[in-house]
Amino acid sequence: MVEKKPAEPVLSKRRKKFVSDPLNDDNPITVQVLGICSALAVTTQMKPTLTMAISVIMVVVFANLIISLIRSLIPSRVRIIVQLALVATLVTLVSEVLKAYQYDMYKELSVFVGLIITNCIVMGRLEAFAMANKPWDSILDGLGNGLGYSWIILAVAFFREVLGSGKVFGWPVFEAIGIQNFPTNGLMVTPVGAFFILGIIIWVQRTKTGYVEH
Amino acid sequence: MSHTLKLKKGFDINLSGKAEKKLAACDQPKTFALKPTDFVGIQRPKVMVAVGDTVKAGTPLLFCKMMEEVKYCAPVSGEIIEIKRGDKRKLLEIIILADKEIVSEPYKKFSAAEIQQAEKSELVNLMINSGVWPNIIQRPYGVVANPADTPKSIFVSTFDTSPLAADISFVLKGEEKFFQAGIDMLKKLTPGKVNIGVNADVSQDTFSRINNAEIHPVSGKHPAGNVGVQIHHIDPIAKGDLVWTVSAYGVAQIGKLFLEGKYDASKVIALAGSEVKNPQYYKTYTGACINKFVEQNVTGDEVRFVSGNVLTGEKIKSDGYLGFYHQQVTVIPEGTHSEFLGWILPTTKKLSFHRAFGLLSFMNGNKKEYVVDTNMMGEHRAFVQTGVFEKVTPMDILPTYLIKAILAEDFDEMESLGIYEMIEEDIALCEFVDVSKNNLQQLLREGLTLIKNS
Amino acid sequence: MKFIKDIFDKNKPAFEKGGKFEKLMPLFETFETLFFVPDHVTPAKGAQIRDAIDLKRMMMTVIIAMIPSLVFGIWNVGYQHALATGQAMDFGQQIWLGTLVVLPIVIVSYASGLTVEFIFGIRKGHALNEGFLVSGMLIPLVVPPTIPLWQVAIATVFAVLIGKEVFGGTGMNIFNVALTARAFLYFAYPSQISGNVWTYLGDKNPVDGYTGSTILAIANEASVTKSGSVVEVLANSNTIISADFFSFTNMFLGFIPGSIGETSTLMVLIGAVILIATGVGSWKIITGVFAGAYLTALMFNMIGANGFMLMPAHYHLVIGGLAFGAVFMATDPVTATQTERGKWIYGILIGILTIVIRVFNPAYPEGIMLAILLMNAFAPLIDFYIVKANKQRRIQRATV
Amino acid sequence: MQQSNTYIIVFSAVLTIVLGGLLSLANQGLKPMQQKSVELDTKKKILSAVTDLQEKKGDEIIDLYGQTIESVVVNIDGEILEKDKDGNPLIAENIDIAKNYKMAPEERLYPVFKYHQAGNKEAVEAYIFPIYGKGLWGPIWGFIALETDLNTVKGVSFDHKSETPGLGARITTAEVSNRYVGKKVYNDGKLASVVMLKGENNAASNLDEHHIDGLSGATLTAKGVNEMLENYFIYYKEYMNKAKTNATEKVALLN
Repeated sequence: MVEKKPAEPVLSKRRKKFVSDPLNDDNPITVQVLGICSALAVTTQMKPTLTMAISVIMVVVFANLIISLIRSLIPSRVRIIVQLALVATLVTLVSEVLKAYQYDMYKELSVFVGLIITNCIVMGRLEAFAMANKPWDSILDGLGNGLGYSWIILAVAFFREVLGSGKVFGWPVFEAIGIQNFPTNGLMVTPVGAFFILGIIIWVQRTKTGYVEH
Repeated sequence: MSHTLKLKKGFDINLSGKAEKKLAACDQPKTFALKPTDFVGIQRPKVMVAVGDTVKAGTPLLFCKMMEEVKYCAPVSGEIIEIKRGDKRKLLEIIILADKEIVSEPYKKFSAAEIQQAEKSELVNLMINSGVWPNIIQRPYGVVANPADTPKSIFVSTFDTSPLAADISFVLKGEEKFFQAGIDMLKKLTPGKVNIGVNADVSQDTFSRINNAEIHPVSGKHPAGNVGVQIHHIDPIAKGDLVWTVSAYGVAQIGKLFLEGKYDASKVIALAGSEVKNPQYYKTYTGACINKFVEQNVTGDEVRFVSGNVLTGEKIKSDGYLGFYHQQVTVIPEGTHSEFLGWILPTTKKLSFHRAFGLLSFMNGNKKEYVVDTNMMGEHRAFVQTGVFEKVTPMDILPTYLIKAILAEDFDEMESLGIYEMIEEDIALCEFVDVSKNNLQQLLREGLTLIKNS
Repeated sequence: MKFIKDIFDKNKPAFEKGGKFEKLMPLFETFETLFFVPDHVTPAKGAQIRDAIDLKRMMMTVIIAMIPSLVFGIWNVGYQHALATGQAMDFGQQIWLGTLVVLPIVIVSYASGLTVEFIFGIRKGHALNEGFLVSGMLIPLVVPPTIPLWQVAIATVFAVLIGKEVFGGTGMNIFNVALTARAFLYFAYPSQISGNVWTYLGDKNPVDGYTGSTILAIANEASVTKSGSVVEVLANSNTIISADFFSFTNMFLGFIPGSIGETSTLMVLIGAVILIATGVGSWKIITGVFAGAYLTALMFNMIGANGFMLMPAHYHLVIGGLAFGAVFMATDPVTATQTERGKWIYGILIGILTIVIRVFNPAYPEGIMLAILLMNAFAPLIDFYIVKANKQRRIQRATV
Repeated sequence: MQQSNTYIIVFSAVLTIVLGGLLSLANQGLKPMQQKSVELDTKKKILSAVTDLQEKKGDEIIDLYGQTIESVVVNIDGEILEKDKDGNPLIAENIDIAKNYKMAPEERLYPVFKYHQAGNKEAVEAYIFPIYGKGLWGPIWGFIALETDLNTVKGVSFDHKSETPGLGARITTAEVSNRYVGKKVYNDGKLASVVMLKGENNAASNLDEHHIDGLSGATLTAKGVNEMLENYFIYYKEYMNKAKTNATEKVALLN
C-alpha cells in the first residue's frame, strides 16, 4: 500500500511566507517599484485609497486563483492575452460594482480603477506565480501582494490626508483634539507630495532592511 | 623657429628663497642612494648587487622584471652599504658609500658624426645598459619608456616654471655640446620630430640654437614649462599614441654618455626655500644625501625638506636622498599650527590664487615673494566645483570632469576626457588651488594605474 | 586665543574614539574648526603647499555679499510697516521693528537647518559642511516678513532633508537648497506666499486703500483683468502713501513690499560686485540671467499681446526676485552648470524662462524661482553637451 | 507543450464567451442600482445648495427630492420648454450643463429647480440655478439658490476641476460658500451680482450686501467665480422676471 504523504497544513510556514514577504522585504511598491502611478494618483485621501486597495486585492486574488485553476489549459502562446482578458474582465466587474454601490468613490477613482489592468503588480503575479503554482498558494500570493500594495498606499494616503486636509477618513482629527484652523499643507494634496511621502517611506525602509539596488 | 605659443591660464607661485645663481663650494655627501620608488613604472624590482659589493658609476644595480633590458645604475662608485626595504619587503633604497674619486664603468665612445652613422640598436643597447635610459619617460602614464617601442615624437622642455625651480640654462651651462649630442641621439629614436620647448620670456636662450630639432618658444605662467602642456599644444597624444619626454638634464647626460663613454650622474642642484639661509646651487650627483647641504644652512626648527619642487616633490628627512629626476631641494616651514579664526581673517600674507573675502594677496602684485608652510589651510571637503581648475590648466581639458571620471572609475570617460595627456605634475596646480583640499595628484595616478592595468 | 585653544584641547579626549561623547565628534570638530584652522599638513607626496582658500572662507564670502541685502531688508520691513499703518516712526524704530521681525526668521532658519545637518553629520561621522551656512541665510531673505516661523522651520527641514541629504549631502544636491525651501512654502502654504499682503502689519490695521501686494502680483493681475497698462496700474496703486510709490527708482532702490532680501536691486548689485570681484560668483551666470531676461522682455514688448508683455523691459529687472535670484541663487556652484561655456547658456535660459513664466503663468508670479529650479535640473544636461564637445575635439584632433 | 491552432482558437472562443457573458450579466444585473446612483448624485448636489444633507441616506434623499423639488427647463427668454428639438421630453436633471456651455447662450437649455415645502408645490421656498464657468486652470461649476424674492442668496455650492489646491480650490469649502448666504443680487432692481473681493480679510466696511471677502492668493479663481455668477444672473434674468411677476400675482391673488 502506498503511504499517503501527509497533507501540507493550510497555513504552513512556506505558505505564510507568500503573504508576509511582499509586505516588507519584497514589497511590490517600495522594493519592486511597481504600481507607482496609482500610488501617486489616488492617495490624497484615505477613503478612495482604501477602495482602491480593496479593488486591487480583489482583482489580484481572483485573477491569481482563476489563472492558477486553468493554468494547464491555457495555451502558452496566447497566455499573456488570456491573462489580460481575465484581468480586464475582473477590473470591469469591480468598476461596475463600484458604480452601483459606491458612486462617489467611482467618480473619484474613475480612470484609476480601470488602470488596475495595466498595474504591473497584477500581471506580474499572474505571469510569475499563478501560472506555475497551485490555486491555494496562488490565492495567498495574491493576497500578500495585494496587502503589500495596500499598506503602502494607505500609509501614503494617511500622511497626505492628515497633513494636506487635516483629516483621517474625512474625520477632522485636529479639530477633535482642539486645534482649530490646522494649516493644511497644499503640497500634500498634489501628486508631488505623494512622491515625497513614498520616497521617505522607501528611504526609511531601505535604511532599516539595508537593501541595496543591484 | 616656429610661432610662439602663448599660454594665458596658469599661476606663478612666487615663493621666497630663490637660489642665487652661483655654485657653492661644499664637500660631497658621503652616501648616495638609488631609490626605485622614483620610477613610477617599476613594479617588481630585482636587485643585482649585495651589501658589501663595490660598484663603479654606471654599474647596473637593479632592473624591473617587467622590462628586464633596462638597467638602473649606480650614480657613483663605492661600496653598497645598505639595501633598505619597507613593508612587505618593498625595496626602498640602495645606499652607496661613495669613493673619494668617482670611477666610471668604461663604455664605448662616439664622436658626433659617429652617432649619426651608428646603428640605432647599438646606441639603444648602450643606453639601456649604462643607466641613462630611465631619463626617457613615456607618455601616457609617465613611466620609463620601453626601448622596444617607437614614439611618434620626442619632447624636451628646457625650462621649469614651477616654484623655486632650478634655472636649467644655469644648470647646464657649458654642457651645450652634450645637449646637442643628446638631441642627435634622440632624433634617431623617433620617425617624427624632436620638439624642444624653450622659454620665450627669456631672450638669448641657449637652447634656441640647437639643431636637428624643432624649437617651440613657449610663454606663460606655470605650468607653461611642463612638457605635458607643451605636448598638448604642439603634438597632442590620442589613444594609442606614444610620446617620449626627456628632461634637459637627461638629454645632456645621454649626450655625455656617447661623447665621453661614461655614465656621468653629476648634476647641479638648487637648494631653495624660505628656510634656507643661503639659497644657491650645488654640484653633486644624482641620489645625493642632502645633509651636507642643509646642515647649518637652515633657519627654524620645524621645517620640511622636499626633494623636488613644492608642487610635485616628495618630503624627505634632513639626511634623506635626492630623487632621481629632481634637480632641487626645497626647504619650507612645516605647518603644524592651528590658526585662530584663520579661515576668515583678512590677510595679504597668505598666498592665494583666489580672491575670496579676506584673501588679499592679489593686491601685492606679482613681484611679492611669499613664505608658505605645509599647512593644508582647511579641511578636506566634498568635491565642490568652482571653475578654478580650468583657470590654472592651460590645456583644453576639463580637470573637474576628469577627476570625477576617475572617482567613478569610468574608463571610457577618463580616456575621452584626456587622461592620457596628463601626469601628476600637470594637475599639481589644481591640487594647490583646490578649495576642497583633495589630493588630486594621487587620485590622477590611481586613475592612470587603473587604465594601465586594464 | 590660547585659553580657547586650551578649552578645546582639554575636552577633546571625551570626543575621541572610546571617549564618552565619541558619537558627537563631528559636532566637536565643527566648533573646533570654527575657531581654529586645524593643524593638518600636506601629505608626503604631491603638493607640499596649499592655497589659503578653504570652503569656509568661500561660503563666508557669499554671506558677506548678502549683508547689504539683509540690512536693507531689515530696515525696509520697519519702513513698510510705518507706511502701511500710517504711523510715524523714526529710522531707529524702523530698524528695531525690522530686527524683531527678521532676526527670529534667521534664527529659526539656522537652528532648524543645522539640527538636521548635525543629525546627519553625526550619523555619517563627518563634520558639518559649510554649505548650509549660506542656505540658512538665503532662506530668510527669500521669504516675506509675514511668514509664520513654524513654516520657516518646516520648509528648512524639508529643504535640507529632501533637497540635500537624500542626494547624499552637500555637493551632491541637484536643487538649490534655499530655493527648495521657497518652493516648498509656495506649494505647501500658498496663501502666505503667493504675493498678497507682504507687509508686516503686526496687530495694526493698514490705512485705507493700502495694498500690501507685491508688484508681480499687481502686474500679473493687471494683465489678466486687462485693466490698462501695468505701469499705469502700478502708478495708481498705493497712491495713498505717495504718488510714485511704485516708480522705477523706488523699485530699483527697494522701498517696496516684498521678500525680506529681494526688494532692493541696488543692494543685490552691491552683493554681485562683491561676488564677482572675489571670483566666488560666476559673472557669466549673473550677466546671462540679466541679459536673457532683458532681451526676452524686449521681445515681448514687440509682441505686446497683453499689459504684462507691454511692461517696459527694464522694469522686469528690478521687480520680484530676479536680481536676487540671479546673483545669489543661480550662481550656487553645486547646482549650476560646471563648465564655463555652460554657464552662459544656463544663465541666459534662466533669464528667458523667468520672464516667460512671469508673463504667461498667472498662478506663479515669481518666475525666477521656478526658472532656476528647472534649470538646476537641466544643468547636468547642458554640461553633458559641453563636455561632449570637448571630447569630440580630442577625437577629431587625433585623426587630423 | 505546444497546443494546436484549433485548440487555441477553441480556447479563446470559450474564454471570450465566458468572460463576455459574465460582463453582460453583471452589467444587466447592476444597471438599476447604477442608474439610481447617478440619479442620487445629481439630486444630492441640487439639494445641497439649499439644505444640509449630511445625515440623510440615499433613499431618503431621493424621497426628499421628489417631495420638495419641481424642475423645469427654460430658454434664454425665460420660456418653459417641454420638448427638445427632436421632440423628446426634456428632463431638467438630465441636462448636461457643461455641454450646453459650449453652445451660444441663446441656444442653451437652462434648468431651474424649485424648492418647495414637502408636498406643496405652491409654497416655493427657493430657486436653484446651475451655473458653469471658467476658473484659472479649468472649468468651475455649481448651483446657486435664491430665495423667493429672487434677490437674496440662500446658498451656493461650487465645484472645480483643477484649481490650485489651497488657493482656488478653496471655493468648494463651506467656509467660502457660507460667505454668500444672505447677500443680494439686485440693487434697486439693477443687477449688481455678488462679487468676491480681492484678497482676504478685507475691511468690514467693504463688505456690503453685494460683496464678500475674497481668497488670498486666488484672485483669478475669484474672478472666474464672479464672472460665472454674473453671466448666469443675466441668462436667467428673463425667467426670474417672469417668476417674480407670477409670485406677486399669486400674492395679490391670495390677498
